[in-house]
Amino acid sequence: MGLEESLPSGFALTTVEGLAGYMRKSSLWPATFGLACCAIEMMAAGAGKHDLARFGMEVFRASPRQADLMIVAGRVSNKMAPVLRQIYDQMPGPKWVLAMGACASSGGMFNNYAVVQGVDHVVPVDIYLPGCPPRPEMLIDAILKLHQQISDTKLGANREDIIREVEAAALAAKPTHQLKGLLA
Amino acid sequence: MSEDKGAFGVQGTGDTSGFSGLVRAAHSAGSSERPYGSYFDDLADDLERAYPEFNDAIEKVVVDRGELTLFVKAAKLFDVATILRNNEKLRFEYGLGVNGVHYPDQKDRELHAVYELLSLTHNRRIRLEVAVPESHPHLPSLVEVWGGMNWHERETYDMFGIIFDGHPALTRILMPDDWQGHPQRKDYPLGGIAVEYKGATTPAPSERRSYR
Amino acid sequence: MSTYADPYASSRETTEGRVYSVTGGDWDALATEIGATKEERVVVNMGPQHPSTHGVLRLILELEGETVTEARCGIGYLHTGIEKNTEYRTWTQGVTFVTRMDYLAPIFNEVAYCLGVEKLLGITNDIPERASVIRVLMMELNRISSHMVALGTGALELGALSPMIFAFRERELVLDLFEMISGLRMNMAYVRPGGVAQDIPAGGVAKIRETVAQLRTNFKDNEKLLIGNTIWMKRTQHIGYLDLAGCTTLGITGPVLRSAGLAWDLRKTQPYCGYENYDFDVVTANSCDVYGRFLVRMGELEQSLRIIEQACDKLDRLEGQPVMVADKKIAWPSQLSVGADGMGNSLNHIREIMGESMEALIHHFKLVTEGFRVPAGQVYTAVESPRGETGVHLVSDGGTRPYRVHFREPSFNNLQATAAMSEGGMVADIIAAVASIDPVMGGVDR
Amino acid sequence: MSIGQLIGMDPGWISAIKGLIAFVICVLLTLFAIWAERRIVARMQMRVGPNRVGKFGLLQSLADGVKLALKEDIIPKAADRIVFVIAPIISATTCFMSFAVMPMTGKVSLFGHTTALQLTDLPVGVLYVLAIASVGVYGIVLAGWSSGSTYPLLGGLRSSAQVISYEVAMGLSLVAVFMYAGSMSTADIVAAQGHGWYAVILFPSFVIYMISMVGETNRAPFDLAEAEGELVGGFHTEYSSLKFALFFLAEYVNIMGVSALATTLFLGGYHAIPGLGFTESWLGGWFTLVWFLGKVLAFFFIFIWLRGTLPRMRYDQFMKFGWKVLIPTSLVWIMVGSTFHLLKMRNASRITIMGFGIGVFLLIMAGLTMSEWSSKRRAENATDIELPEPSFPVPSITRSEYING
Amino acid sequence: MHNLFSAALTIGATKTPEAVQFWILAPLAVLAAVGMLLVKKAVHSALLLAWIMISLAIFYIAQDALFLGIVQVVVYTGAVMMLFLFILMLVGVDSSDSLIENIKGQRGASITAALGLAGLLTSLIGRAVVGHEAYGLTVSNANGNVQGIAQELFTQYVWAFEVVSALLITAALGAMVLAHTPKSSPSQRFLSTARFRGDSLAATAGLAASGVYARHNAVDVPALLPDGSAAEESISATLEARGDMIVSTPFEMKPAIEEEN
Repeated sequence: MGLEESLPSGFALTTVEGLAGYMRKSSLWPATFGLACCAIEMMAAGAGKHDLARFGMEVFRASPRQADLMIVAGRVSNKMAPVLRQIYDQMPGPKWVLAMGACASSGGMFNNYAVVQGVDHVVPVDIYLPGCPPRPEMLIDAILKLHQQISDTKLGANREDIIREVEAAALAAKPTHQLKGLLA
Repeated sequence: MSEDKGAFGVQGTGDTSGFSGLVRAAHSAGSSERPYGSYFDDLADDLERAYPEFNDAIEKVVVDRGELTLFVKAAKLFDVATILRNNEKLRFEYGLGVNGVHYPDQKDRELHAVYELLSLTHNRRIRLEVAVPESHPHLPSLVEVWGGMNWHERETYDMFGIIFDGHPALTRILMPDDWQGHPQRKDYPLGGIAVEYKGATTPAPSERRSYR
Repeated sequence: MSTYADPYASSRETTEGRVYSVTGGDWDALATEIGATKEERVVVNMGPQHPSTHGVLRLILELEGETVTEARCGIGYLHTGIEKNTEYRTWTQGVTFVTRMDYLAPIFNEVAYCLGVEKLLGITNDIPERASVIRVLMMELNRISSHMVALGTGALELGALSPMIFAFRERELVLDLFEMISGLRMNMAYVRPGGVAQDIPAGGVAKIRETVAQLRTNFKDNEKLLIGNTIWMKRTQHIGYLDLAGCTTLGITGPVLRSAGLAWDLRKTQPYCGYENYDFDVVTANSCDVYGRFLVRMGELEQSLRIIEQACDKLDRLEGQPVMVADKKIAWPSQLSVGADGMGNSLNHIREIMGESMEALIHHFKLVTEGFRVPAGQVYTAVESPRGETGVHLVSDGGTRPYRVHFREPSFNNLQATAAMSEGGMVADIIAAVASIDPVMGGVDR
Repeated sequence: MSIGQLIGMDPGWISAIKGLIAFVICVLLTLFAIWAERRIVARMQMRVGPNRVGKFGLLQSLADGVKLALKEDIIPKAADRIVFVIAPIISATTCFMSFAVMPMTGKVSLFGHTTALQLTDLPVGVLYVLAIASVGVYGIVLAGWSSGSTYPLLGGLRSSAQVISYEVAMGLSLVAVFMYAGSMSTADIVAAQGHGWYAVILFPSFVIYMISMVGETNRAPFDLAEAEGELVGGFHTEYSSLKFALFFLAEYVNIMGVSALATTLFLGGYHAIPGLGFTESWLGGWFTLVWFLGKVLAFFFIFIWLRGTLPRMRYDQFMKFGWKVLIPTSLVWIMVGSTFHLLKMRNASRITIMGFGIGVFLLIMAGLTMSEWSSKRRAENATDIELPEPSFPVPSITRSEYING
Repeated sequence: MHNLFSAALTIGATKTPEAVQFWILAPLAVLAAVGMLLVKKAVHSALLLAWIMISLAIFYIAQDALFLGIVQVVVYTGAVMMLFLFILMLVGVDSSDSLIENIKGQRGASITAALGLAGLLTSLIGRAVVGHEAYGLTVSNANGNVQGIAQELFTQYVWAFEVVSALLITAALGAMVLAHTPKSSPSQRFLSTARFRGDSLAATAGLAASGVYARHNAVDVPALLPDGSAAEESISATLEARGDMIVSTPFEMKPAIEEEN
């Protein structure tokens, strides 16, 4: 990652965090990763009526090397999964993944041999967007929520602290199979 | 045949969600008798005239719901197709594609290949159906008759495992090359496939979740 | 190849501080290739993730300089297994699956499928006229929205940014109508076996007329941007040549076939849904090239508007007539247009279904969960979709679910022309040629 | 005292400050230009465009730059490491260098020192700009080569061929300017346009320059090197982070550079447009900077306009256009233009000049007619390809009305 | 030799900034020149050559020969650019220099040429320095550098200038004639028409794409035929001819399903 990782914690880091977060969310370039129906709605979101450009996001980059956000728009087949992963790997960090639509989030209605049951099997997903396909407004909503997430991201030492905290909390939590309640 | 399983391995329940066993008897239509009606009589006559071995090659003629289906013997398929295309009276210039249907309970006729043909000159349609045993699923390729059959045959091979002899490169078209089995056969489960990428695998839902 | 190494094995080796090394693809192969003196040819892989491949088409090109000597298509990256999925659902639910095949032309998939089911059921002649008219109306609206995407993305791939945005403006207008009529912008599952899901809302026809008038003026913008533009003409004329003989043996239908001069349109030659009652022309070109296909599509937009206007007139005449087949064994008992929400879910309506009789309740339950039975047999029905003949081969075993559903997708078939249209041309011509085929990978791979 | 001499007398520190000013103007102009392009293209497409970062989204390009700088820097394994790093640096440094000879203002007072906002005035200033441009291509070619990947290589080859060919056309279009101005120094050329802009006097040169400047900067409709539809990103496909930002910067500074050169050579440089000359005397020398920037941005608007309107040309058509249309045209124009100039210098009578002009016009018309004839004849003679009938039946065409053909 | 050196010193009285520049650039240029001979990759070599050219240009400019310096950049960097293209297109992207000499008598010829060049340079410099009184650039730049060069070129040396330009044009034309092979590559229209007029329709739909596997999907792996063997057709003939294929044995199918039933 960039320079900010080498900064010590404290006031300087918090300032950098705020600034870097703001810049990153303000210039979130999506990769052109259209797969199926959702890709059309993604294009519609970039077109006149909805205009993703307002958020500085009309710069759909064809090369993953220059993209920040992978919008997985559509069903991911088993044949596509390795390609998807390769493109994700080609993106430079920090990078985000938006699973657009039911198919990318969970396989959707296609619970069959061909479709990966949720793109989170292949790449880590930052935000899930339901819908089949989600309307452009929903996509913009998801992107704005992701913007919030990005601008709140901690860096360097602060980030490590958070990771540590989350891990500790996860270790302390009761495992699912021990949970008792209505479902059990 | 093995019992069909749903995506999450549900077995033996009265589940109507679609995931349970789908052991069903398929119908087989009886042969139709003349007159077939519509343009079908003319067409059959023309074919008989153009193709002396008609009775030998055609197993049965079915006219159902206003559509004509010729059940052709696998060995004669190529000849019938060529005649259908070339004959002045028939002129089926368009081979619209081939499609497989799997009937697991028809002994030695498990795999059917269904060809839809279209004549632009006479504005007619016809369907050819060929049955092959699952143990020896070989059919002559029709790419030399209709070039556009190429991908359709590859798809049918991919999905049903019917092998079209004479096809220039009968490789999988929709599934990856290292895929096991032919997914649209009736004995192939609907889901439950692990994802593999870069050598890493994610187990299928049926193996990960406690649905069993 | 001797220098081959697993492209993934060492993909993230850290070397100097924050610099990472990631392999760049087929470079090894390319380097040795250019090095070889035998032929100066390069094999280039385009896709499946590439801006001009209409989603996830993969093209493997062999280039000599900028000339394409060999083009291969790799498909299947969007294979969804829809045909298999439908075997596990009722006949009615099948509509929701098939609508997602060719996602730019969902109504055509639905109509083709429903016509097939109706043929199997033997109720083709029982479909109310109003339902047929609405189907025609929706199909033609859909043809406009689909052609708009074809023209827009085609222009974008040739480097023109604005026509795409203009095309999407028009498409949005049509999608607004879809939303008004069916509640959804895409993948509507609006056409059902026996009719359509619900009637056009009050005031809908007037809104459609309004939109048609607006579309008619808007189309001129696109024409002005492209027709007569020297660069556009040079990029499309005499490019991607495919004559009638090629179309015939490859089984190519739709605008590509019509660009070769043959006026074959199922709406005219084998009418369905009452197309014989509409007055429209089949648009053809004889240049067999990308430009011809572009003009055919532009012409079809105009014809679609004509059909829509006639359909609107018919709808006015058929006001208040049913939109679903009368047979209660097929039509759902809930009248979807009833109730405050317009979806038939009002309390009174449910009380009526529930309270009338146990029989009615059981019937409703059976019909919705298990579905209706369809007599055994097989049919093939075809409609003229924006890309050509969308055919459905349906096999029923007499049960409540399809035994086999197969779509003869025009995109799947037409894409076979890629090699013929591009070999001998330049790299940039491939883009134009593929765009003129207008493949939708959802339809190709299903 | 001429501007050139005035600049020659600058002490070192003034030069340093002027260099800094020029650099800052370039960078700010670029940030503004990227924003302006996105907003204007959006406007042409009935959209809004970036409006979230800063007032009217003015800081959008700054956000892009900072974000890119904060990104992970990837060097592909197959890349040639050193060259891969050098390439964007070459691109980003050379693009600024051409601004050294651009006269941006008339006489101004800078810290009590009377000078002009032009870093230096070379007697071969315009040649210097061409030389810098030819070094600048190295950035693109090396980037394409060193990435170790197919698309960048093709993009790099395309763009080098393109820039080399279009530089020839560009250089030829400038010859007439040199002849009329009698100098290759930018300051002198601006001064020589006191009587009339060369855009009017040397209209053919102006047109040729305008076309070749779009080709030279790899911009739509000539953006073949980074043809997104074909080559993904062209030469910068494998670049990420700050290195990509450098290419991005270089592209826009280059556009500004060729626009500034066009302003200097054809639009009278920093001088006010005819009829508004009083602004210079009333508002002082610094106001001429406004005229200069205004003209540069007008050119930039043309770039945006082209991008918003036109499809991309094909590589071979583009090269053909450069070699078979632009270069011969400029050669002919040089001959015609120089003859005019000579006639004028020799004080030839008006009738002689008119006669010559009409003669040339007739010759050109005759040539064009001939070529049209021959191409028509060729088209008529071109018989259809003679091949056997296909071995399969083909449905016959019954209809004969077509919408084209 | 000493005489020559001192003469050079007296001609251009080296001022301090120029000296600093010289002592920075000159060693770099020499290093680059040496490196040019030693580096393995042809592109690196060309790159170093370009650097030398630019250094020389800077020297010229520092010596008040502004026009010469700029032209040096325009002409030579442009030429080196062409060299680049030739290297990329002909030699190959990644190939290193072969150390085997395959032109007979190459060494002898090159030594002779080098000696000849050295002799030429010595005589030229000697003629310029020894016999004549050098008057420096200040004098010749009196009417301006560009004007001075133009004066010389188009008056005194006009004959030589024209001869050289004629020679260069002839050489360029000759090279074009020699290199130009009238390629009769058929048009797309012809190919597309001919495609459907052949005897076989089997390949009219294009050839099959290469294999796609979970771990490898590059263009160099063949797809598999029903019997599990590699489909040779699915790989570009170019790759195949060079043996650039990956054998697909690791991807062989397990016994097909039909045998289970």
